[in-house]
Amino acid sequence: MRDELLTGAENTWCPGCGNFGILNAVKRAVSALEERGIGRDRLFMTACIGCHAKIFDYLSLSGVYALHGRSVSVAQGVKLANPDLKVLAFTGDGAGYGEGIAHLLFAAKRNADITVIVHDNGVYALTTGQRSPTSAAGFEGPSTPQGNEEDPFNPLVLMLAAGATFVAREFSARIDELSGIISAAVEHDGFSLVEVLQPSVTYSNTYEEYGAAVDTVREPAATLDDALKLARQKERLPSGILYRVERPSHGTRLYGDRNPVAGHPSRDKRLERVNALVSS
Amino acid sequence: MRDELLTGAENTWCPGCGNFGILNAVKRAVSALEERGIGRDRLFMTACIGCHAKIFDYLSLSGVYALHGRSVSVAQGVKLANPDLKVLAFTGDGAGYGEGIAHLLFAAKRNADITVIVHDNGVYALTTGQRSPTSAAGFEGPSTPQGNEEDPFNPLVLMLAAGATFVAREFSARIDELSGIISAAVEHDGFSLVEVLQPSVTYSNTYEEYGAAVDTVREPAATLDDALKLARQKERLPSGILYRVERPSHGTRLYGDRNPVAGHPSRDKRLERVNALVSS
Amino acid sequence: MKAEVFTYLVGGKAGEGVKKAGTIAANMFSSTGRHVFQMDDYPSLIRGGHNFTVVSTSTREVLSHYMGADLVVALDERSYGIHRSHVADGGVMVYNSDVVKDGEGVGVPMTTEAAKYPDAGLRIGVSGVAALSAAIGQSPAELASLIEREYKRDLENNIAFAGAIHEHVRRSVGGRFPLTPSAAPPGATAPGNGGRHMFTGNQAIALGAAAAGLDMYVGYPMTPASTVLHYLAAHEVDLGVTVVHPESEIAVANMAIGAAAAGARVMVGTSGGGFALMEEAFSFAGMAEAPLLCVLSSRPGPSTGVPTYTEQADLRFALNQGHGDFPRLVASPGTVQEAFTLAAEMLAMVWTYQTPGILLTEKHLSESRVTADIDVGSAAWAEPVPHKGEGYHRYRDTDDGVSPLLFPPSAESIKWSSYEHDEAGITTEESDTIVAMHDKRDRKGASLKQHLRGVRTVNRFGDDGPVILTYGSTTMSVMEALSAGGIGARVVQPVYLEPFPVWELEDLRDESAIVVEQSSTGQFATLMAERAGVRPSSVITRYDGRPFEPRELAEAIGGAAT
Amino acid sequence: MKAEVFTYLVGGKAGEGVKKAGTIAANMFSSTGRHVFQMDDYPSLIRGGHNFTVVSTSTREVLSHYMGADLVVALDERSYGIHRSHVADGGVMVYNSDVVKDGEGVGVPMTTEAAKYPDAGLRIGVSGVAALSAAIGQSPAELASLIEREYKRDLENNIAFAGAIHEHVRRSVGGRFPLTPSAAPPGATAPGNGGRHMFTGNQAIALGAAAAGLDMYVGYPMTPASTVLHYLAAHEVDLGVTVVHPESEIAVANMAIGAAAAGARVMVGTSGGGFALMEEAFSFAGMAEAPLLCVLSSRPGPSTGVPTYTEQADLRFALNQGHGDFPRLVASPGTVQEAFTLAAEMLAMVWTYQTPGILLTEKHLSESRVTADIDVGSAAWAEPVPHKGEGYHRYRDTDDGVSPLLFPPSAESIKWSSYEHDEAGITTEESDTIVAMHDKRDRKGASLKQHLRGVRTVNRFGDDGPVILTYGSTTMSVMEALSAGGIGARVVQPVYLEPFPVWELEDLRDESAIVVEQSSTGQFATLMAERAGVRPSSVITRYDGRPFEPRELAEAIGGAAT
Ligand SMILES: Cc1ncc(C[n+]2csc(CCOP(=O)(O)OP(=O)(O)O)c2C)c(N)n1
Ligand SMILES: Cc1ncc(C[n+]2csc(CCOP(=O)(O)OP(=O)(O)O)c2C)c(N)n1
Ligand code: SF4
Ligand code: SF4
Ligand SMILES: [Mg+2]
Ligand SMILES: [Mg+2]
Repeated sequence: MRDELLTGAENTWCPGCGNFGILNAVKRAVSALEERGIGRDRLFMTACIGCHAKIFDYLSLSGVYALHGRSVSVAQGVKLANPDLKVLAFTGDGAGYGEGIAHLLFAAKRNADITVIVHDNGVYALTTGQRSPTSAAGFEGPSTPQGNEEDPFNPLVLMLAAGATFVAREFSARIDELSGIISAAVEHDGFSLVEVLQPSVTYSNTYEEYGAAVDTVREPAATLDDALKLARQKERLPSGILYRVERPSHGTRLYGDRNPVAGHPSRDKRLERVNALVSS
Repeated sequence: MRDELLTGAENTWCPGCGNFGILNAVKRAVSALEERGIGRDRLFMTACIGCHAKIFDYLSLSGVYALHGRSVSVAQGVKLANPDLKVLAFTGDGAGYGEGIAHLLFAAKRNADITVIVHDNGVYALTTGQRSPTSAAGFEGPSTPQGNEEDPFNPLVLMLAAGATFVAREFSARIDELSGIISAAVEHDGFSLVEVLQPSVTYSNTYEEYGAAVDTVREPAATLDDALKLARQKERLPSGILYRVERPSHGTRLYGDRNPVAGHPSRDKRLERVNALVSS
Repeated sequence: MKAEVFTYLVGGKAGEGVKKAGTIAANMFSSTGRHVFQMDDYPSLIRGGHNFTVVSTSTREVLSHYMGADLVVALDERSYGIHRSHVADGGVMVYNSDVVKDGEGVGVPMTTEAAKYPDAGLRIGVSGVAALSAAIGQSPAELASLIEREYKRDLENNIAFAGAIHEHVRRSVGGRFPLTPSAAPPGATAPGNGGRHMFTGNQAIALGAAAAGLDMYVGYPMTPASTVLHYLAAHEVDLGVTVVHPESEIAVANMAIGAAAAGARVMVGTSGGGFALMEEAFSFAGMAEAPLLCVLSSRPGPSTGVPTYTEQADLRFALNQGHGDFPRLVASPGTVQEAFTLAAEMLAMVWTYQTPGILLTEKHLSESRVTADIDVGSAAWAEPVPHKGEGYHRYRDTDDGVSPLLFPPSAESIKWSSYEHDEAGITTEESDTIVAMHDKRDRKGASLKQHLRGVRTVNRFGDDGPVILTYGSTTMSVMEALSAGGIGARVVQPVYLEPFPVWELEDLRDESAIVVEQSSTGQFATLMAERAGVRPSSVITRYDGRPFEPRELAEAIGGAAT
Repeated sequence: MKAEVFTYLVGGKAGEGVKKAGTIAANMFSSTGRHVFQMDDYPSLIRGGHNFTVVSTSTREVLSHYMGADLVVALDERSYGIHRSHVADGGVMVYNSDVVKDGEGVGVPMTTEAAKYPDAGLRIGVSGVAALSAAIGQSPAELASLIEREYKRDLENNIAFAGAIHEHVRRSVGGRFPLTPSAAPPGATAPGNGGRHMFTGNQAIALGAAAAGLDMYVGYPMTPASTVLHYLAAHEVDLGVTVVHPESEIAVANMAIGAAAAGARVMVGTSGGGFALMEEAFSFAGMAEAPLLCVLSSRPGPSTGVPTYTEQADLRFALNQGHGDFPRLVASPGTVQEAFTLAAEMLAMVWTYQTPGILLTEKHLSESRVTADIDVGSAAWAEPVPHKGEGYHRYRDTDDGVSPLLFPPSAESIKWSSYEHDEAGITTEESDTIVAMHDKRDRKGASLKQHLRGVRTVNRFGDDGPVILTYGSTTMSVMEALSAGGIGARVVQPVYLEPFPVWELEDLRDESAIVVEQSSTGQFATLMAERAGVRPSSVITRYDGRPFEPRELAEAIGGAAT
């Protein structure tokens, strides 16, 4: 039976790649959202460039396959143009925390109502394994054969520092938990970040490590202080929704309940307004 | 008597601008550093574009007047090329925390041994007063005549989150304190950020506000947690060196004690090495 | 020739209200139905330095300011020194005698007068208006009512101060320059009583795009494009256009592509350095077939250059943005009216052909303020080819290369991509599909070119005399120079530059022509030689950041023509 | 003609060691002094899909792979299907009979044999080498010693597995393709016993820049430029070149400008999308007069395009980067040898003339691996004009436009700027200074052009027959096509493209010529028509991401020539 949520395009992820878990979790989240009244016609996805981004070709959702590091910007443009859509931006640790980190920080700052899913495998996988912003110090990739000379970012701390109103972490192998987080993130009214610990079997096979270190967090932290502490834990990896708070989202603050696309004026209407301004 | 540290170029800052305080503090810091054996011939400055950046034309130091948002990148290139130099990157809140924020975060992450001085006036001054990443919500500028719809960044928290090893804040009117901080920042072996609260008399005259809210911090916070707390205070503005910690700097981790420029090879020497590789 | 134009020049420090004085003067002239051209010259700083505004006005159309002014008002010493040489024959210099000793002209103790009231420094610009009022023969009462309209803050002191200056000037040159009102312009856009409206080029661009159905403007400040952002932000509510100012130009361009994919008519704007940052997204728009209209307003380059001045050295840059083969549209308006029409036309065209476009202009058009009759009803309307029926494929391979559009929410999946893709928008690396998609886009380019054949792509003025080639804002300078010098010439101004309208220029092949442009290397002359086969007999360039001065240019043209 | 070339093709899934097998084959050939050309065809994925490597070898110089292979080894079913048509007359297909039923050729149960050892999937590529070894008549012992050198990990199992495959193949086609060694090449760079060295284009570029004195390479990964970064990073210590991989291309370019200001010979590299992000810095380098050498290696565009394939559609992009008027250098090597020489020459030139340059190349040259005699001693050396004496001004206005350089630490202040500036590097908005500095930079451009007149800017091959114009890696395809087709022609290959060496091309004005390039719109043909006045009688393009195939190209050239 053809899977309606898949396009049928050949899947070229390495067998065992953590991206499969993410794909499955997203599919489940889409079904769950549909049950809760958010139809897939209103879902819109954007993706960067990288192994992670291939999810764009596989998932049968409308969207934009954007540039390396820019899915978060494209997603914000989509959302501002038509706030009726629910927008998911897929990105990688290289794309999202590297090339495009500014967009991520500002999306959090302005509480853009989009959901960002970061496939964090700690490596630039598609370009053959160079170190990424979340690679450990000492990581040996083709651009750092003598070992990564930088310490990794803690992306959760950065996102909290930037003002994110929904911050979660989950392991790609925990599909149930991950799909629950993704649907909650989509339903969150404002910016949501889902950091997914994603093993790259080829360049950074972290299944065991993550399996052993992940701790389920039942409730989001009550305060930002607590959230920062949770996020800064090093030995263990608290997973789940680490922080969630309500703040008016960007679109609402920018233009209230306007919908630029749905409210696109007739020509007459618009000319009337332009005329009024020109003749004033 | 001609001031040796000034070029003599006409100063076009508005009378009373906070940038004058920064200029004076830098001049004092340069003298102090000279007394401590760091001659001005080894100081190198880079600047972005903005009112703040005009300090480039006024200060008689070698340097690069770079692009809007890129002084921090240029500074890192200078430092990696010749680690004997002490590099100061001047930037604004628009340039540094906006257009170029990625470079700032990564410089902190990799502990690039440069000093970044941010003239934070909470506005894009030179381009006539648009809101900046540190403008308060509601700020009315020409791009947001109905009020800034975003909340401001807390740049200190962001920098701490990114891994900065030296984070300070000071008010441009407190020239003594500021010059002390700048010279300490230059002497710090690693990345240092000096956030300067700088009133723009034209667009955001905050002299009184800052004068009343600034609190001197005598000692840097003992832990990152404490530093984060200090930096997150809202009513008061703790000033001084808020956090300082030692970590090996980027250049050292990248190439030990190599100096690319000083170690520039003779042609013979280099051809020998290339030949060895070509014939291997 | 010259005599029919009256020119007013006011100079002082930034922050003293120089530009405001010029604007009020311009409004005064235009409200009587006169044609007006206002040019602001200012350095990149906020207070101090030296600013000046020149306003030229006539009962005929006037397409440039003149640097020979009938009335010069110098608010400070520097202005006196700089603008002494700008006093025309028979003209008058009114200067601040508190700071200039033994000046020539009419000395007025502006500082002393201003010091009688608080905030002396901010008030001094009012004297520019007061001096003008006296020189054109307005009564103190007329001046007072003008001040009432224009300087509302601290009104009484302003009226008193203005009155004092007026009295000083009136005594020596009162009524020296009486100005006749002009014929009333066509009704539609006329303000009040037979007056004319004034617009800057950037306002016209904003209005043109709005008239074509603009839903969203995304911009990051950069002179001289910033005022498109400011103008649309100021009129966000009354026009119903959403305005977004994000963190960088990269965010701008990528947000705009997202907005377009969601169905919003969108425009972005910046200057050279900012546009360079959008280049990756420009090529993305080429591949994704995103309708992305960019306003590129030039200032002297390279790099940060001279931010508040004018130049035309971004031509080859604009024509060749983005890696890879894809169709693109580049056009440059010659006047404020044309800026309006062209912005609308280009927005419509990028939506029909789903490809990126650049509206190339310069500080001189963007920021100059000119009387213009804007015919709102003539604007094009952006309306893409809609998808109908079943089985949607975003990149359907049609005969003309144009794939119908469908927008979310949608039951069918709509996939836009920066990768090479198949008709459904799924990534491909297959030889045949790559070729088919290249061919489709190239065919779309051919359709766009075909479409342009039905559009006015080249303006021609005059029917004999030497051929003069020019484009963009320099067109105004050339036209005014011809008036000023009484020179007959055939002016050819390509409005569209890519696709290059070679079909409109066949008659110029191997013809010799005078080229006038603002670039040190003669980029436009090279383009015309390479693409249209013209032989530039002489290339008149100016590249000091200042627009051409009509009489100087007339002389240069006269020299080149002989 | 063709018979003198032996071609080996091995295909399978990514991750199976296809490329490694091809590389080992190539090394085997080149070690006997034969000429070799190795082309890797792979999609943008890490495991699975379909990869293949073609290695053509001859006793004469060979400048392309051939798609008609004498020996094809298909490791999986897809490869069998795809490459059946690539078996040349008299050629042999060796396929994996475990996955292909009833195939034609020599079926070998590769999967079954591999399954006898752990990690079957990773080992299967070894059979490509084993099959070749048997087909060229190597003994099992020779194969074993080859495996020992090349597959060190899990050696014993590899030897056993390879031996089994060798035995299968030997039985039917053992020794079918004996290869004669070639004459020993000139001593200097010859490995071992009369062998030849192989380099990819990217290695040659890296080595050329290193030979010219490179101190620092700054890069962000992007196919097909990444291997410059990887190669220099791998040899950071032995070459003494610092390698930096920062957060983005914007950081790359701006760091590089900083490094140059501190005195480091620096180079950056990327592909189209990454280069677009450097464009603002490119113009900055133009204004600041920073020596910035950029390697731009093209893949099919626009935008993300087809990342691991080849195209030449970035030509107009490369020629016109950056807003404003400033001199720049653009050149494109035709062969691996030339890539070495040119990289050195360009690094030297950007340092002499203090302006940015682009070394334009394509995936086909960047990643193809070719036997090449690299004459290290012939490389240029980058040495700027040094400042001497007192009174340093960074932008001293000299006759040739070149200002002497001084580096920190320095008692004198050295100021580089992105703003328009005076000689000391201080920002200016003054009319005269703006003009003087424009003129200085333009004069420097003229000096650069004058310098190029003394450099070999255009290669010409052959002395009669039709004129063929080509450039970049397509030069190799054209030259090999002429060999393959036995066609006589006059090939003209501009190496330098900006400043455009029109002085070398005068004889082609109004001449008709066949143009061969890899762009759908014929960018190079347009350039040659516009700049050199050539009349392209026929433009042979290929734009499916694959390089030209020599025999197919020979046919197209033959067709065009008649
Ligand atoms: C501007 C630009 N620079 C570089 C690239 C090359 N590139 C493609 S994917 C990638 C890295 C992706 O890393 P990440 O986001 O972590 O994705 P992953 O492959 O690990 O899933 C890079 C550098 C590009 N496509 N565009
Ligand atoms: C790429 C680019 N975008 C925009 C600009 C225009 N610009 C010049 S200064 C500036 C804002 C500067 O703000 P900030 O850094 O806070 O400096 P300030 O003037 O407030 O000191 C902008 C947007 C530019 N020069 N380059
Ligand atoms: S390389 Fe890594 S991230 Fe990419 S598909 Fe393979 S396992 Fe997954
Ligand atoms: S505008 Fe503001 S920041 Fe700029 S010089 Fe004036 S007071 Fe200073
Ligand atoms: Mg990754
Ligand atoms: Mg600021």
